[in-house]
Amino acid sequence: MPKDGGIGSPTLRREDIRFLTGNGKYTDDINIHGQAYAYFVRSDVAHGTINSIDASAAEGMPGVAKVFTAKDFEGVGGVPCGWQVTDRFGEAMQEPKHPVLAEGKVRHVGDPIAVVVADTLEQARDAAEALDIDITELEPVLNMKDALKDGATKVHDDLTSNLCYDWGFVEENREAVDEAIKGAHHVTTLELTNNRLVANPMEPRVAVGDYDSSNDEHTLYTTSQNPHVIRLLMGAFVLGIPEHKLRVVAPDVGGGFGAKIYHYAEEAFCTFAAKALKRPVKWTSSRSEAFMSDAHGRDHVTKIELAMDKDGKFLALRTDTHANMGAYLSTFAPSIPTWLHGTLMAGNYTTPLIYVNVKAVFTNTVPVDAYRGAGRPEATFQLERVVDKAAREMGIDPVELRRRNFITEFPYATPVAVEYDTGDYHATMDKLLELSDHAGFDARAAESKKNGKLRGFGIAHYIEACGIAPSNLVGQLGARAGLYESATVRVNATGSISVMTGSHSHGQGHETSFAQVVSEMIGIDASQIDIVHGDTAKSPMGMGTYGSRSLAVGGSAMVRATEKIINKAKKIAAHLLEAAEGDIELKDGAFTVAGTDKSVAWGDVTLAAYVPHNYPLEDIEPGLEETAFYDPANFTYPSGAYGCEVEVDPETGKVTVLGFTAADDFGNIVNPMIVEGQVHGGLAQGIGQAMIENCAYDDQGQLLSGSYMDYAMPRADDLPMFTVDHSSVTPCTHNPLGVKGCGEAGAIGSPPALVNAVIDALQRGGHDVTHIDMPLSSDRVWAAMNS
Amino acid sequence: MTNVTMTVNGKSVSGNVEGRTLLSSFLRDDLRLTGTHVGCDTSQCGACVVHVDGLSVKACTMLAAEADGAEVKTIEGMANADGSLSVIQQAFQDHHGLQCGFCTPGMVMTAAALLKENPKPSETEVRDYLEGNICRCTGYHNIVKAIMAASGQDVSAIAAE
Amino acid sequence: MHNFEFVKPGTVADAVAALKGDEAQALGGGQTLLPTMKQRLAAPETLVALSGVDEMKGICKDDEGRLCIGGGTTHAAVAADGSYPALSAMASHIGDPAVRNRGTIGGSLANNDPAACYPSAVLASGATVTTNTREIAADDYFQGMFSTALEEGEIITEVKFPIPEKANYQKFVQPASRFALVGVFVAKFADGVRVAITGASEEGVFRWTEAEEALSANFSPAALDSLSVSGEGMISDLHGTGAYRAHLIKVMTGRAVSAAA
Amino acid sequence: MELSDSRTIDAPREMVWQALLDKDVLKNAVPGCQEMSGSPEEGFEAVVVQKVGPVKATFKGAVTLEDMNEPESLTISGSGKGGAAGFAKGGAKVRLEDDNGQTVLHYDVEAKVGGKLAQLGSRIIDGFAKKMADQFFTNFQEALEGPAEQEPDAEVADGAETGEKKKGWFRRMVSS
Repeated sequence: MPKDGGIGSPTLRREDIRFLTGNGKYTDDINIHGQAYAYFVRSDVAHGTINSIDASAAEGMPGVAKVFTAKDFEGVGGVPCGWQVTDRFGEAMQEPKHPVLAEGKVRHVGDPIAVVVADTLEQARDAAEALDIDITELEPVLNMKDALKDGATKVHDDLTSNLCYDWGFVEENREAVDEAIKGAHHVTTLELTNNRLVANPMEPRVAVGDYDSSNDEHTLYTTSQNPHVIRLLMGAFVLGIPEHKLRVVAPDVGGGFGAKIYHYAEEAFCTFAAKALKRPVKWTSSRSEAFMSDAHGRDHVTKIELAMDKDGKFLALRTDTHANMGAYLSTFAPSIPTWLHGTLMAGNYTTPLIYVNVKAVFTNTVPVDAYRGAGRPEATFQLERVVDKAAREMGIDPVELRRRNFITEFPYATPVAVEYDTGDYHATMDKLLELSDHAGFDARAAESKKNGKLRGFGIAHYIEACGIAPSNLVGQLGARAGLYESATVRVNATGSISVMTGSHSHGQGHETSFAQVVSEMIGIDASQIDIVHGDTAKSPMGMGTYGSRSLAVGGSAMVRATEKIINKAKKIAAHLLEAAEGDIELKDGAFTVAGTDKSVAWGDVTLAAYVPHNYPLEDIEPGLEETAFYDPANFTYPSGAYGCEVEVDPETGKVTVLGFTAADDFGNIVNPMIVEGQVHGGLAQGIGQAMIENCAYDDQGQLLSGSYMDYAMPRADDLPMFTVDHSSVTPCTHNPLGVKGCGEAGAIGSPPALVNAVIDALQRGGHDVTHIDMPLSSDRVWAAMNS
Repeated sequence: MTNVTMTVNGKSVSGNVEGRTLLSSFLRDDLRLTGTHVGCDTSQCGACVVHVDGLSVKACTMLAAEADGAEVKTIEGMANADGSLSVIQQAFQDHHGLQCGFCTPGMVMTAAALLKENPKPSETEVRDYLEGNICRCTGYHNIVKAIMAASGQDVSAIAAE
Repeated sequence: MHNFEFVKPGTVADAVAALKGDEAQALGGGQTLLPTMKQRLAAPETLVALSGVDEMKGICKDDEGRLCIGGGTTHAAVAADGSYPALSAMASHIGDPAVRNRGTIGGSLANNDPAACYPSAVLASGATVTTNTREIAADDYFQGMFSTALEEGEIITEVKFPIPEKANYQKFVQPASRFALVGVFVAKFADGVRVAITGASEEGVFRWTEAEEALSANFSPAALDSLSVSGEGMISDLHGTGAYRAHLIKVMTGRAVSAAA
Repeated sequence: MELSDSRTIDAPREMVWQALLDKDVLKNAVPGCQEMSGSPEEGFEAVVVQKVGPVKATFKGAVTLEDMNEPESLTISGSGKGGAAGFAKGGAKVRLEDDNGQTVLHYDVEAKVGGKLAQLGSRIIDGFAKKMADQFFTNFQEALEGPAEQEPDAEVADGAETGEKKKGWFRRMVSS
């Protein structure tokens, strides 16, 4: 049993108290005296030329401070992209400018054209209606394959085509893969779409810009997963503000799921306008605005081919993917279909030859970027769907086919450039079959049949690369920044501790779990430890929270900083105890001389550090504060087996999820309660994607699913109770905590499991249906059954 | 501008509002009770649920003027008199029924309304009652569990843990 | 939203008078109107709240045994009533609990959203819509998507429902909005069966007369076997084609008949 | 939304053609049209108020007549900006066939909306557009023939105006 409050204990979350009493401080709760309100006027056409903007009537309306257009941003940089992809011919990707406000052309519904700033939001909206904007509509570019045809309308006139890049991975394997597929005993082919999604954190984005002219200091309060990254991108690339004059604060943030990683135009705007107007400027997104201005997720169209020998041994895998970038490159967009997708195509299997081709395409739609899982769900979905289809075609049980091809020896170098350090895929599969009562499924299916329903069971096994960091690796892969994490541990004189981390918590409970780690290491009560995050003025440089990296990278930095603290404290203790430093042991918050009962309490040591009357000043500086930057050697590789049991109503096509079991290997666990919560949330998003969520445009590029009236969010009655397990543990070999990350797993493993389950149900019901594109909404399932 | 007077969390308050002022704006902007959140504009997400005269309503879809003379309760008024968490709030913490916390005020207010109507709801009844409250973080598992626990039911048999 | 003058009369007469002004609009529970106004898709100059009109609230039975529901009665109150079980069951699944505490029967009927639940109950029950000036039979009241027989400024004060021998409402929900993708209300009276469909047609709520004839002769799901509904004129959107909606009409009608009590 | 239909109008083809170019006929035919100015050659400017359920939007825009092939075919297109609501645009390809002194009017209508109307109202756009198209050609027909017998047009708001223009006002006007 873990000790109460230490690593492994399901400690209740300390942040809950403020959230449960209405005392959370979210960005929209921040109001600065004298603030003005910004209202963004956005394009309602997908593609068009801006002929003129007449703001004269609007400028004169009550309360209006100023109407901003692209003209006001001459000399200001575009919103930058943080990742460069080199195509398969060695050329750099095409990278269009992404202006803060549209320059000359609008390129998606929602593209900001002008901003009205006024004393109240309603005044700004009134004036916005008085703007006279003349736009000539152009043919929109929507279908990715059409967009690449010769003579297609271009989204960006200054680029040579709508192709961002044509990426091959691993290019050297291309011919060998083609040969292997040609000569194989059997090839299973599947064409599928990974549907476009909207992340929809429940808190819409907000930005409040403030400017202090007395010392030329800017402050931006924003709903961000990584305030330091925003400071870097906005300060250095957009507005030209040196970092020491720019503070970015991300206070309580109401969920992110990827959509709050990126630097957005609205953040740059509010920061810029606050200085221009010499008053604070606030922008709060409405939900309908969020649908057309938050980066979207997924949107891949793929053809995948899996070649096997007669025993079902995987010989080669080839994929051809079109990935939608939208109208501009969002911060990490180019990396999603490439390095976060292509590198995962081996999955859990020993397939020796893999070739991944990805064509990233510009279209007149909202930019697409990482959404929970980012690239890895797309990889897992294709692979686990094609494996399932292959099992049916080969007449091999889907569990058995997977087992025949599992990687069993570690470390394992895949043919797609990554090395899995640990894992035990049979163990998670065993756990899944046990917990989901797989053996009893046939009896349950028979029972459903009696009631006129079709029951199905679907399995998926996933692998993901988490702990997004290794700077030398991601640098080779095109990242324009290092992705280490930092932590400062500041021990106060009386022994309490503030840990400043560059990770950000927006639901993940870092304030609790990070404190558990430090508490365990030092042996003092967790209530003595505060975790401080989300403010560039308080924490050292940080890279933020995404890619399930917080504990594996940010937590490791904190461990390293705490180790430095302990080392120094031991020196002080050795002095106080008049013992050799090597003899000092730290246990339960006290320093003891090994083999004696001589001891000094943590608080006495920390006091000595700050009240150095009896202190080896010649050997050590006073004070007890240490910073560490941690850059891991590799990604971490969580994996797991997921099982979904569904019932299909053959009369209506309605799918009901009866049960969902997740058996994960996350390595070591710091707080199992939080880990389970992360999996639950991921499952809901994955099930949502597979069953009801869909971001849809019409043939004019109008956003049809632009509110909760048409974008189906999973509700409580759409979901069952989940069964989750994380008892299969193969600790990560290269970080001090042995942790792997758990934030995205649920969203990665669940879509293929659900689709496999529905296909299973339909086939058991005698329907010759081999694939349905997500979401498996009632009408689509019914249509598939009746086609 | 109209003058409105109402009792909010037991205290009488009044203010001048425009016709169009929503109850959610009055609470957040005038009274600085920012625990009531606004997460959508189509009355679907439920982050803004408060109680008006004992009934749950979406504060973003009710005019402040319509609440004139009413008894309003918000998340800020849900803790016990001594400041400790109420049974429902405590159950949310105990069962990890919240993550980012943004939907949480609405969830707690809806849960309170449910338990008043139906002191021992089944899992299905809880899920049905939460139809107008969207959570993007928890997958609802632990919210449902928390509400059932708050009703005094034994939730130890519910999967996971 | 645009600003407006807010008035809250205490009587039907005062409300009618207040609605005489230019661009005046009645406000029931506001569960549709307020979100619309927030989007600036409507901008009345005067909003006449009906919530203060007590004479429009409440539920009782008249001499003919009809259930009389005041136009300002909330969905929650109808759900709790129970004297017309199928109607209460239907009301208990409109929107969500918070919406049901504000939304009113009069507001829903005046709006006549093509996917709203209430119109199907009113039409299938052969209810009478009473306004400040007249009584309108259900068959005359609904005039296509969002269109009704109401004149400008006319207020629904009461709806009178004959209580059928058996009735049931089946709603197949649109997964996002939770409105009816297809909703079917079946009501069996001594002199025949009425079937009203919501959610499906571009014309709004309608009676499925073939099913009514078949079910009047034989009130069982089997009576529908030989019938089919055409997808022509049915709503086709992200959530279902016209053909799918047409198919659901038959399935849901059968289920409503099976469940009718 | 796309819709193809035809209707037989009890008037000679030349008169129907003339009516299609007439500003007042167009004004009366376009549902909710409040103002119409301009000419067939230069194009028309129009103000149209549309109400769908709780939504009420005023569209300001242009109506143009193109591809004119007298007296056989033309394209009527219109587009309007509805402020916060977004925009609407539509067109009808009209073909006139002579049928023993009557005229068969064939039309292929296309309608599109953008902005909030599309974002929030996708489920009702098609149905509404069809209704508008139908109403346009019904109003047009009535301008030539007088109102259909069965039911009075509930949508015509101004009583006085309709009184004057009863019984195929355009036909009477051009024949007098």
